[in-house]
Amino acid sequence: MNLDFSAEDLAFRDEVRTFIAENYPASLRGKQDEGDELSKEDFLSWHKVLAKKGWVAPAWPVEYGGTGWSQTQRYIWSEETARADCIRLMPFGLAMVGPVIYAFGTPEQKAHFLPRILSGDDWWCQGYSEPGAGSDLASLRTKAVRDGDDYVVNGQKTWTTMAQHADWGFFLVRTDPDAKMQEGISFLLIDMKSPGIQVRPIITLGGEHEVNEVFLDNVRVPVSNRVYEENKGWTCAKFLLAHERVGIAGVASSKRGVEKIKAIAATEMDGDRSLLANPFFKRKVAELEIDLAALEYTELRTLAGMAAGNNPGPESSVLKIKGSEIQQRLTELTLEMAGHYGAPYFRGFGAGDNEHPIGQEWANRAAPTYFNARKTTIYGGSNEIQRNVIAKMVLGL
Amino acid sequence: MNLDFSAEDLAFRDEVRTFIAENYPASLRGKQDEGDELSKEDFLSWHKVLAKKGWVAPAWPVEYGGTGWSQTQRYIWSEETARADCIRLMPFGLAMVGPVIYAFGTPEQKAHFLPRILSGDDWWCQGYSEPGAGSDLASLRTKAVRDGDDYVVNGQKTWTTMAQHADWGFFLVRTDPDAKMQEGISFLLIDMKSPGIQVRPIITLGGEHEVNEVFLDNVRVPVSNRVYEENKGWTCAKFLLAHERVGIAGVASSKRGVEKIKAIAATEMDGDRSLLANPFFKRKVAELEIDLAALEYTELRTLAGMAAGNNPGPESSVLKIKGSEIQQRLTELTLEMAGHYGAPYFRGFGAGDNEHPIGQEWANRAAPTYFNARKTTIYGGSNEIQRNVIAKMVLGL
Amino acid sequence: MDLSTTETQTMLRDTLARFLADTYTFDARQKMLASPEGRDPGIWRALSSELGLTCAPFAEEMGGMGGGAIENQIMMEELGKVIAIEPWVQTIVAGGGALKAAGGPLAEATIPAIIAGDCVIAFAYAEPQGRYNLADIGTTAKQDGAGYVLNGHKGVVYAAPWATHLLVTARTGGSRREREGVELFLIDAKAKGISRRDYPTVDGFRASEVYFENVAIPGEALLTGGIDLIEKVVDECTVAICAEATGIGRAMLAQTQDYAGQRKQFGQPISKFQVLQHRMADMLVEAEQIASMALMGTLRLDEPAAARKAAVSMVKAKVARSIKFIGQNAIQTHGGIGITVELAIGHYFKRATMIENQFGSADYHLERFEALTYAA
Amino acid sequence: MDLSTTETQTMLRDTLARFLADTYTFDARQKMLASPEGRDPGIWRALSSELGLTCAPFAEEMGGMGGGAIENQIMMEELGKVIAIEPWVQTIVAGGGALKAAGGPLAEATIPAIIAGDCVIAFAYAEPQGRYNLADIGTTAKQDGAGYVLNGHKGVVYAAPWATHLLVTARTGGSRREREGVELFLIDAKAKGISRRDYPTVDGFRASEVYFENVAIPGEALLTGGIDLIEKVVDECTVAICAEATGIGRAMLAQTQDYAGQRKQFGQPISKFQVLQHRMADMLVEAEQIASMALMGTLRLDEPAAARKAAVSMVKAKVARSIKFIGQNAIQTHGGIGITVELAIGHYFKRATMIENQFGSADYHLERFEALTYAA
Repeated sequence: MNLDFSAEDLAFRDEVRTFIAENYPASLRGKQDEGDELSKEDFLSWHKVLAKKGWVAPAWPVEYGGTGWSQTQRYIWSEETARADCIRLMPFGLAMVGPVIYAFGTPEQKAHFLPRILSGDDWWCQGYSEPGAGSDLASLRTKAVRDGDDYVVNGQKTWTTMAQHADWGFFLVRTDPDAKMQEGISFLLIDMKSPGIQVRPIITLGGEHEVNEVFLDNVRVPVSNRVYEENKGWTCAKFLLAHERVGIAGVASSKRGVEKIKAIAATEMDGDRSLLANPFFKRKVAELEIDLAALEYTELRTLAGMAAGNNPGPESSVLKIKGSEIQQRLTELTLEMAGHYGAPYFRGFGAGDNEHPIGQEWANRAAPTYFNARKTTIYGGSNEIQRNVIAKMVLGL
Repeated sequence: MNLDFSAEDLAFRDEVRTFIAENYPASLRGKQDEGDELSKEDFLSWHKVLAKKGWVAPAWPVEYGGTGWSQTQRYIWSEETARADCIRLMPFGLAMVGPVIYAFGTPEQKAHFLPRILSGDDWWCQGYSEPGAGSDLASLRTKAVRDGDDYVVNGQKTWTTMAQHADWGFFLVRTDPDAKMQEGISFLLIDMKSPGIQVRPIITLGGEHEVNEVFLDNVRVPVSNRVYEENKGWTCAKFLLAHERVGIAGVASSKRGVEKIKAIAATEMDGDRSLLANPFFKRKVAELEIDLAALEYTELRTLAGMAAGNNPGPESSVLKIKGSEIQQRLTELTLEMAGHYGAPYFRGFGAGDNEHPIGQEWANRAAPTYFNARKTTIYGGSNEIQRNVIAKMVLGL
Repeated sequence: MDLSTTETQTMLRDTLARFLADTYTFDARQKMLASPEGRDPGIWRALSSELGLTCAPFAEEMGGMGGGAIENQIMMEELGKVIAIEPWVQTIVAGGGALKAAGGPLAEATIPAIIAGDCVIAFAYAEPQGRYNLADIGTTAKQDGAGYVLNGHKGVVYAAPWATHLLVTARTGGSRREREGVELFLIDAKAKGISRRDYPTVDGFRASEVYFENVAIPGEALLTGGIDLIEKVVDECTVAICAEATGIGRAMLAQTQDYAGQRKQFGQPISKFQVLQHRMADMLVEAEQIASMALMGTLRLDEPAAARKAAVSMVKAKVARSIKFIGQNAIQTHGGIGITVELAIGHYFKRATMIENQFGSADYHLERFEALTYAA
Repeated sequence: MDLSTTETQTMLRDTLARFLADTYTFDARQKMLASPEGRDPGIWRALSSELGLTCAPFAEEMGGMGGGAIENQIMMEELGKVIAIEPWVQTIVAGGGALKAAGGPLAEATIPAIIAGDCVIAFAYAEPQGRYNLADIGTTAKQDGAGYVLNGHKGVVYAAPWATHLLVTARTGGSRREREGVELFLIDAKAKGISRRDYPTVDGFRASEVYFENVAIPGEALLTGGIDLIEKVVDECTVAICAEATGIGRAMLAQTQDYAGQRKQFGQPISKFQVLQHRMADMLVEAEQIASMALMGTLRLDEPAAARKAAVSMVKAKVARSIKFIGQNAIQTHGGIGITVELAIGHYFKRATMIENQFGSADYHLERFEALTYAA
């Protein structure tokens, strides 16, 4: 047992560092530094650089466009991208529907969709949650009725992240109304430009437009766009949920978050000392850093188990719970640092107001980010659901 | 609204202070200072002083021997006794069965038992819990079968505090085996010297013998020793539970506990500073003191409501929850102060070993007291039960 | 010891509660926030000249009802229940409180105008570099003949865009963070040399950065009392927002109970899940403790400075943590809908979050409490 | 990066686990504790000469298996599962570790005796005034010809009543709390001038106050390395008890699961109550994090001193809090029976509680971590 990188790993790390330094889009870096909101094009700019290099989907099997990296290399990759403060790529295609398609899709589906996910030609969204069924996915009511070679889909989805940009969506729909709970659900790929689809924004507490309601009114979906068997969509959903929870720990990105807080707190003054010299603020940062180390080693142990051939099982719920709590604490500390300057609200300021010299740059979005981060313990299976999973699947209670 | 004491109240406070200073038993004070265990006689020594003065049962109605004090005077009394570090009187007679008897008892029961509770002639214990029914009092199985003018009682009670000293016990027994839940239970007063009663000690983690199992094997109890109607004992039990929760906040005693910790931490060294000058230890004491202030004002608000004619209702669960948590935190801080000297275990040391110069006196029982205090969130209706009560009775969930 | 309220106090509460129930619906509030001014000035007019509530905490000889901290507590609790964005803290508690304490001709002239609703005050006490230290003041008030000349920058001045007057802390002498030399002034908000940068705040108020450039003010603008007076005024404001938190906390709990009773998952209302029941029970415990601490703060405001400051810091430290607990758990129990602008709960959460740090964070107050209570 | 274990390591774990399952039942352990010596010396004999486990972490040229920290981690985890009171930390980790690091004739002579089970060591590093500061040492070792003369008092020396040797920290120069001048000695526990006051500890061990009065020791007793060596040895001990906590935490969770499945209230097993299910889920989360931190500590023991110390302090700070969480909630879930001596859970809780502060409390380690990591 040891944590040392081999010489090959170290060389790989250098290669990654150099690549990022030379290829990360300058305009994207600029907007991040300013704290500006990112557009679809911003997200795609980095995606396309990686696609060109062949590094956009490290976790995929090589045959579908993956990198063939070892677990250690993938660990290095996520460490380095977080260290360089690269944006996170949108997960809906790369991390979610992509794996479902290569694991369960038809040859035609693989041939058509996977390359377009890799290239960034298709922007994906996820149609899971419904009003009245948040964490309780199995009770969904959106219906798909077979009509010739099509399904006719009616219903409503909600919390659909970035649906306003999406070309395609993957949806869970009920194909057997008489089956109970998880039975009778199918997994459909739906063209978001289909007639009958309407996307309505949901504005969240910080003023962000990230999520949407999606209304489906007699939307026709070719049967060839169903993944896996009819009424067996839950198999795809479960597969995806377990995979989602591993990534959701967000260790590398939270590490970067801790570094940012330390850097700010070291210069931000609290009377005649820096905020980081305030013993109680320092203690909170230290505790966070320690909890993050515990999470990191828990993830390493999970990854080691996966490398040894185990699937990421219900244990990944531990990663989701602690990972999301840590992400929230990061935003709490940033808001605490902002002091009085947590209160000014900047969204909607005129375009001529870009300099906004009100308080420190980093403080400008502290409160909205804190509000927004409350979602991390709610989405991806709420932390209550994760505890149910641990109680039932791990502890057998 | 104001918190000031009137001139009469201040005069009363002075009277109380003088009385305690002049009458608190010196031998008892000595044993408390040494941290020795207290015997039955020790407990009774202070009880008898108060009985003689007529101050042993401030909460009782005057006609039965109460003091007739106002809420403010009772508040002053509990503040002053805690301030002077007086021991707490055993509650089983004075605070528990006494009120039940004067509220529900027959004239004969009142005439016989109440004076003996006040005088301390009878030591009482409480026969409620049974193996397999801790916080779930209603599921009890000890049976009382009518036989002429007696009940014949069979069963087993547990967690019976101080039963080893008791002359009498008040027991919940099932008199109707077919009734469900709280129905069919009766409230019996049982002479602990009755044939068929056996008391077996339960030793707790710190080595203490405080609680016992009580076995009842064909114990004959005169029907005249039943309080209130047959099968209606739950009425007495509920009455008692709500009253128990108010006292259980233990504000005055916890205040004294905070003062003790502050006094020790101010002299105990942590390197070249006192432990109280260690910012993190100081912070924990400060947080405890603040939580205690919040509890105190919550209790004042509850008492003000009672003075305005409201019964102590389910809100008293708030007092139980926070009061017990604070009591536990006091023992945690004491153990933390003890450092390495939390480990030595003193119980059972020879009698010649009274000086035990191992570590500081106050540290000697830090760990056993910490272990023992875990009971505070378990007994008197566990804190889980209290939360159920709040959810159902206050919030109506 | 007497914790009962008078009939007049009960009447005040009922009057305000009834008025707010009619005027401060969720939709009405959202409309106010979205309006150019960011509020409905008619509400303040109604609170003052129509309902006569603004007179409650002032002495009878000033046209008031002879009340004080208890009346402010009652009003703030009710304003909290509807997350009102009225400048009660700034105008009545800070401005009115400072004038009451300082007395003199300025008080006699201004208090009736406050009561009448003609004078709205913003409290410009914070500076960008100062965090919560009330003596960390760079704004200067240089004596100039009988008057003073103000220069400096005050940060995040709540209600400044609405104010007729500014209550400003400035330094007549001494160096940064020195207690000596910090003074309090009440000045015309339109005085020459004052400029503002206005913005909304995350909790629905409007606020400003306020810049003073050679602002000439008369000598009578000085409210004698220095840093001691400023601390007293800020303590009164602190207790007032803790009373506001009482209302907010209880409202968040009630909304959460209500939502949990309606929202179904896995075939039953989520209020039937024991984990959520216990969570709401814990929210109630915290809400009760906020009420208790707001009461303690109110009753101890008249104590000598050191005792008052220690008490107020205990109150704020506890309230900051309890309101955070209630807010975070209210949102978590609501799930996704809780973090949208569509339900009221999210807006309560935003105000609750700002209360945590307003007039000093939990850490600031813990440190102040410790410094006053635990001699080194 | 490689987190897999070798076959030998797996075999070691299995051998020890099987042996302990047979010998360390709850009743057997209770009998050991109640015996005059407070332990069964046959167990140590079996671990060493019979099963050959004590040789695991020693170099092959000393008669060992060439292992190290990982082997200690494995052993401690298993010992934790049965709350064994064997002196592994003191003899193997502290004594053995110090000798391995210092090397020389004393190491060559003593390590084979440790492996054989003939040498049992107690680690006398703490003093009554010093809390967790390893340099706060009043015990003196005055040079006297080729040897030293020891004077002083060591507190709460675990396993001292059983020890053939004492590993003692003492001051050859410098003043109290100065790092310079603190040295480590391995001496005969029966040397003239040593007196002990023995007592049981709350977690079932035996320990002593150890007094040195003009104890003459040879020059070879000095293990060169000073405070740096002492810190290294204590860090190794710290990680070892964190591995022990891994075993204890998992055992407490398993016992709690088991009890909750059997214990009925309100007509169903209490394991069906969602609040208890989530509590046990949280206990699992903490137990996993203890395991992760023990792993991190083990893997980072070989780093340069500053990095090692920072890592070990992270580990201990986290483990102290997690094991407290598990212990307190295990007891709470058991209810009354949990605080009696009748079930095993209470005894696990007692050891878990002592682990919290042993080799430094959470606060001590947080402060050390901060001092090393956050330059002022």
